[in-house]
Amino acid sequence: MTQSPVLSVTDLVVEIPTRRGVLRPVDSVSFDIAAGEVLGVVGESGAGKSMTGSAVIGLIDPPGRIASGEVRLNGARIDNLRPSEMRRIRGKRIGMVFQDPMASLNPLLTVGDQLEETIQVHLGLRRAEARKRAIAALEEVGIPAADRRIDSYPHEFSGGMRQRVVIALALAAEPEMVIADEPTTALDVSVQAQIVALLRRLCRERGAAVMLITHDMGVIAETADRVAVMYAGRVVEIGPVREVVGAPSHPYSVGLMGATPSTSGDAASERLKQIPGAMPRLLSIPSGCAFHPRCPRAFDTCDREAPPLLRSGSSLAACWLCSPDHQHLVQSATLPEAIE
Amino acid sequence: MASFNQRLQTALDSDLAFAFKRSPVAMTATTIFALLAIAAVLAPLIAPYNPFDPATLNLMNGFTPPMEANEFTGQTFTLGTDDQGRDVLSTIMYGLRISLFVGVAAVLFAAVLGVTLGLLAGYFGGWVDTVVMRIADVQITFPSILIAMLIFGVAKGLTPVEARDEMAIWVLILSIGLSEWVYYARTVRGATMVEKSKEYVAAARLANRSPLAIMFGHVLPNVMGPVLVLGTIGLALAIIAEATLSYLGVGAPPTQPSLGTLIRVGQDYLFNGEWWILFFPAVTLLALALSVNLLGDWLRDALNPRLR
Amino acid sequence: MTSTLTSRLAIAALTASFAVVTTSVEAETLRWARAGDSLTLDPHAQNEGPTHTLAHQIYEGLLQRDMAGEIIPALATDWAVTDDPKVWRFNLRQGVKFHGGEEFTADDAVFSLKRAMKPTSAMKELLASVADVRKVDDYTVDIETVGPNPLLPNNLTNMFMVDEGWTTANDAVEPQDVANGGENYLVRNTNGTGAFMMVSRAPDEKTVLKANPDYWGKGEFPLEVTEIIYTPIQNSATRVAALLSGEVDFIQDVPVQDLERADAQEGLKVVKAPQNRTIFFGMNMGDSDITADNVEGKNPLADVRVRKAMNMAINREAIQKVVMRGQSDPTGVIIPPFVNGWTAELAAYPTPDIAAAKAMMADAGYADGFAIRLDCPNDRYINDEAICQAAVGMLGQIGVTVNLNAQPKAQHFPLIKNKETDFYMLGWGVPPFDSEYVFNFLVHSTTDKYGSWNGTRYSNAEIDALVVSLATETDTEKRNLAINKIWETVQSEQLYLPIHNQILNWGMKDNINFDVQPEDQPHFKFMTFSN
Amino acid sequence: MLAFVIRRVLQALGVLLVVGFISFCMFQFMGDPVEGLLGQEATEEQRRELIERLGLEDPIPVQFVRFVGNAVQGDFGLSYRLARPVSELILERLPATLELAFVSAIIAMALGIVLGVFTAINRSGFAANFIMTASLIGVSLPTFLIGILLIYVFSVQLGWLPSFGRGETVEFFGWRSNLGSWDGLRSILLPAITLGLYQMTLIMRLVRAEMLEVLRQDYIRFARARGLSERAVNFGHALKNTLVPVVTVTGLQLGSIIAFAIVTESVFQWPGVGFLFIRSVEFVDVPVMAAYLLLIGALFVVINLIVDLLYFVIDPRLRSDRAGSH
Repeated sequence: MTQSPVLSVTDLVVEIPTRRGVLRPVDSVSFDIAAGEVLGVVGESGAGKSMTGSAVIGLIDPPGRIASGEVRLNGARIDNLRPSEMRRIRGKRIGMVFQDPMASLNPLLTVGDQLEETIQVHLGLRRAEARKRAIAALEEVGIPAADRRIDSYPHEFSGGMRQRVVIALALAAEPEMVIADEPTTALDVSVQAQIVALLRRLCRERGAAVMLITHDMGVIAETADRVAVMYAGRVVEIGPVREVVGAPSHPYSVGLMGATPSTSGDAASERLKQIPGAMPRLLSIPSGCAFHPRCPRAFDTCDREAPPLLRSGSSLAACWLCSPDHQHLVQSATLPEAIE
Repeated sequence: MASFNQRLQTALDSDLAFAFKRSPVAMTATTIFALLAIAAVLAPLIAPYNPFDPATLNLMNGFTPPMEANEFTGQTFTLGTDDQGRDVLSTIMYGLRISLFVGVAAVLFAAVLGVTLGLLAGYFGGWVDTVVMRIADVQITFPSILIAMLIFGVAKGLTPVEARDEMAIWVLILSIGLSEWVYYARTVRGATMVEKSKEYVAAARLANRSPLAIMFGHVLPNVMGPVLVLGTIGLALAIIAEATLSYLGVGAPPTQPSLGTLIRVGQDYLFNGEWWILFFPAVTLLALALSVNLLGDWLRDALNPRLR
Repeated sequence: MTSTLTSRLAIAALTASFAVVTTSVEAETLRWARAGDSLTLDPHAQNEGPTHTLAHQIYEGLLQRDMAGEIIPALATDWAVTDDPKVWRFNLRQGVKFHGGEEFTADDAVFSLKRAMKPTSAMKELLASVADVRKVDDYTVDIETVGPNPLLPNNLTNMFMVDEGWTTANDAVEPQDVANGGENYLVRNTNGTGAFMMVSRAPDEKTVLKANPDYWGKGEFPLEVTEIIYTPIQNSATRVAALLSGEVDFIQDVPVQDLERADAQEGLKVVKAPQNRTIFFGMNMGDSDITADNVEGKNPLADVRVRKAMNMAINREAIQKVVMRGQSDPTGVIIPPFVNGWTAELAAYPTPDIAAAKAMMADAGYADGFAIRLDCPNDRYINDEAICQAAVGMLGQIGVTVNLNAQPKAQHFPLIKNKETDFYMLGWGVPPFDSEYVFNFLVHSTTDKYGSWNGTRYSNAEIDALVVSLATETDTEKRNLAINKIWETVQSEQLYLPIHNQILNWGMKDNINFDVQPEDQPHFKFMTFSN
Repeated sequence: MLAFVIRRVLQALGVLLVVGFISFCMFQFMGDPVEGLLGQEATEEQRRELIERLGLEDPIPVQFVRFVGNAVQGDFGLSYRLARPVSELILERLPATLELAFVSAIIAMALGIVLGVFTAINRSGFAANFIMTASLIGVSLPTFLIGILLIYVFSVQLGWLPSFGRGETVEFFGWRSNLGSWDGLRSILLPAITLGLYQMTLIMRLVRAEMLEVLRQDYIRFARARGLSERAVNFGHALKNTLVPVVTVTGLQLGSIIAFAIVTESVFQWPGVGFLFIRSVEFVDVPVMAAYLLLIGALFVVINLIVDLLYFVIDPRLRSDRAGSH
């Protein structure tokens, strides 16, 4: 990829100070997303996917904060902007779609109110024009009779329709970048595919970069161009979708993919059955590679030193197994034990 | 859902105790409340005088300012004396006793009545629920002060004059308690209806446990958290209600004054410079109600998992 | 803190006195407050102090009491008993006009007196001795009584004159039927001959009066007040606050504890005078057993030694000093000094002597004392409840454990009238200034006509006969001897435990010259201002 | 919706009947109106006559049926004390109480909502914590004490505001109002603050709690994610969603504002119905007391009804749900 990325995240660290110590839900995360590209971010709950998304759009709830690293939007840093500047970016240059369409819409305001308000804020249009624009936005996301439905309240829409409204809202100001945080999880299986397709189509058409956060490998397989796998706040593997899904390098990715039927996401409960144990709590992240207590192929180095992202085919994986000299590592690591 | 005991245990182990140690407000409030409670409970032992024994009073000591010698008798009182020559400090301690006793007893009465009715209404539903909740609706139509005045009036009409002084305290408890039970009943009823549909209740029912055993053994522990918070805040409300009723002259008798009675008396002397008769009881009442309110407030936040 | 407070006070006082200076230049508006409001404007419908106070500003009687309590002419210029000792003749003032312009004549006087004698009138008891009222000519009226009644004028001071034509035209010949919730035109409309006329009135809230430009008494009375704004303020703390903050100019009942403050405040003063009212305790000494005590089968109060011991235990001076702040006149008899029959001897009271009192108790067989309930009003007399509380402590010292039952007057008084209390507080005023009035109500045994307020159950046929004889005894000396004899019995039997005579106080702006009227009846036409 | 309203009205009538019976019964036990009416010097005969005329010797059920029958026609009889129709007395004084309640409700709501939103938004700030703690003082101080202290400071010491009464009133279409003159406005200030303080702290705490709850909602995050300004988020979105429970509680509190006016009105000598009630209790003026309790009951029922209807206005979900299910 030669063109400069729309979004570039480098060594991002998010910290939450609590009375029992500082938590790091996001730890040294780096990735790029190019225009028109869809990056899927996968992982179990609590892996730091959503927090990464929140960090990008600058919506981390206090006392959480970005401790270090950079977030660049088309080359310009946005992680250190003042709140008012950041607000002008949100919605205008970065749109966001949340998991639950019912909870994402204010139940007391009509769909039109919420659309018009967003359009007016970002595009500085007068009310009448904003309304036209809002109707157009609704039509674009496939709401029938949009000119009538615009005055309806959220509860008068079905779940899928609501999520279309949410997408219309996120895209209303034609952002360069869209973060979709589990956009299909709360929906019926029957409409999940439609929504994902809609999102992908609209972003393609506008050339927007998409960060698609999900734990549904089926959605990733169908939609994403590249995939980042997160575990305990870190990116453990990132690469083209075919490679990460088809031939994962990191043992965690292997387990994640193996647990997921390739086409549908309705077996979420089954996932990771192959990997014993659960994700560590943020307070007690194991030393070295955070995955090593669960890793079937862990060896001594793993609990001492955290692996950097290492090349593995066209992907990068944070696993000592990908180190060209991992055989050597295994041996040298066992040596001291032997001496003892 | 974990049972209340477990939850309380966990809470005491970690969050509640931790939050308590970390909250200067909660610590201060508890300290103040404890001091006032001790002063009240031990009043007969530690109070300098017994203000409830009229024969020991010397009227000539009346209106002695704090820490000043009385012009007729030469006696000195830490917080001065009231219009009858009663030592204000002792009177406050004894008054505190009445205020606290009425408050705690009224809360207990309201809680027991409200929890029982709420459990019954929530568990059995149907006409029991309808009757209890309609009574609650009518009851809540009247602000507690009016209900209390109403009960007081009726009780006053029904009891012989001789028994009124002894009755007054119980009537206060009854009237304040009766005006507050609705809140417990509504909370418990709602929680009970939720609990009732859970598996463990169904299991207990299948095991042929009696409804009473199920209600008190299984459902009750799970609704104790909100009841505890209601009770604490209710205690402050009851103390203020008692003071207001006594202030309006339908509460504790003047020969056995509660804090509200003392303030009613003291108000008459506010403009002429005899401030201590109003000031000390008012500050004590404020400290008592405030410390209980602060505790209740803190407890509500601490027991609310979402705010943790 | 203190200094700023003082300076603020000084500023407040300055502005207050400044306000006085500016207002007293021409129109004198008097802002007047007291605890209660007038109950009705119908001048014959209520026999009650505050009602009469307002009525006195608007209406007048044939005669009136001045600010010193002396009877002076009003709508009658002079009066005397005629040759027939049962007939009093009143010569009426000529050229007097009602506020509506009607002239006051003998017809109005006859009509008014007859109206005051109608069944719905509250004033009819005062005219019970009247057999007939006759017009002699346009300005002369005769009143004939059943027997000779030397005290008739005393009963006419609150007997107001209304215009016959106006009253009849407005269909209000019968006074307002208060008991039956009646209503008539006079309840909210006035048409008197008095120095002030009604401008507006909201009961319990505010009443505005203005000077009557055609008042007959110009030149006879100062008439400096041109407008009266009357606001009842029941809460005593609020009432004092209103005076202290300069929102009112004159209040009728300053709580005793605030007298000093009000008096000391720049621009304010308090004037005092003994009131025609005595406060005392009554005891059921007539019944053989009583319910309010803890003694079975006996009535401790029936023993005169117990009553004397209780009398001796009461420290009247302590009550005066502490409870009343000096604003009372301790006494040993239940009438104030201006009442005919009072003597210094009667009014003497024992010095408290706990040891002697205890000895008398032991003598009577109550060495260990007894318990009894004391019924007490809490909204009627000055510091009534505090006096009762003080008595509880004092009686406690001789072993009498007193259970205090203080309640509003509406609940307290029926206990006395229904003979449901054995130990109670009562205050008694004597509007006719004669002991007979007291005996009729408080000493004579309870019968249909007499003793309705005698809660002692005392019954002595000899005394009863003496009391009855007073009404028709025209020989003053013989009458006074009888009065004296009755008092001697009352005192030796210790029928009552007298405490004190109340002292009235009025708080007002410094520049007001106004004496306290012994019946607590301010007549504002007498008020003057100095600058 | 019509069925809903009818059901509520029927319920309300039931409540009122019960309330009427209670208020009527209660005063059967209190005091003796005869003494208050006749005064100390009345004769036995007068007393007997009066008892008969007032119907005080009839059995209680008979008296009650008579009472209800008259009440339905708006006739609560005549006040024993003032000898005037009770309905007239109440109508005369109701504006003063309603106006006081209205002004204190406005003060309580305006300050309560502003402070509630402030403390919710600046949840951990020093000022917010201070206000929260101070608000507890407001809840812990009895109303009568607040009134006395306000009079002491602002009337007696500073001399800024009147300590009693309504001051100058202006009449608008037969409604005597304090809001038409400077003097009237000054007069209503202290009593309204006294009466409103407790409600203000309640509303403030409620708004804060609800607001914190709402601010956790996804649609607030989404509104932020759409780049709306903090003001638009806090007031346009969060506050509106906070209002539903606030309206309920405020509505219900209005009833208790009017009831607590008894204490405030007697401290400030405010000539309203509460003051009338207290004076009536002293004189055992049964018709006025009974009518007053019924009035409070009726007011509460009406307020409840209005609150229910307000729900429909505020919350669109209810509108369609109700329309659908009834």
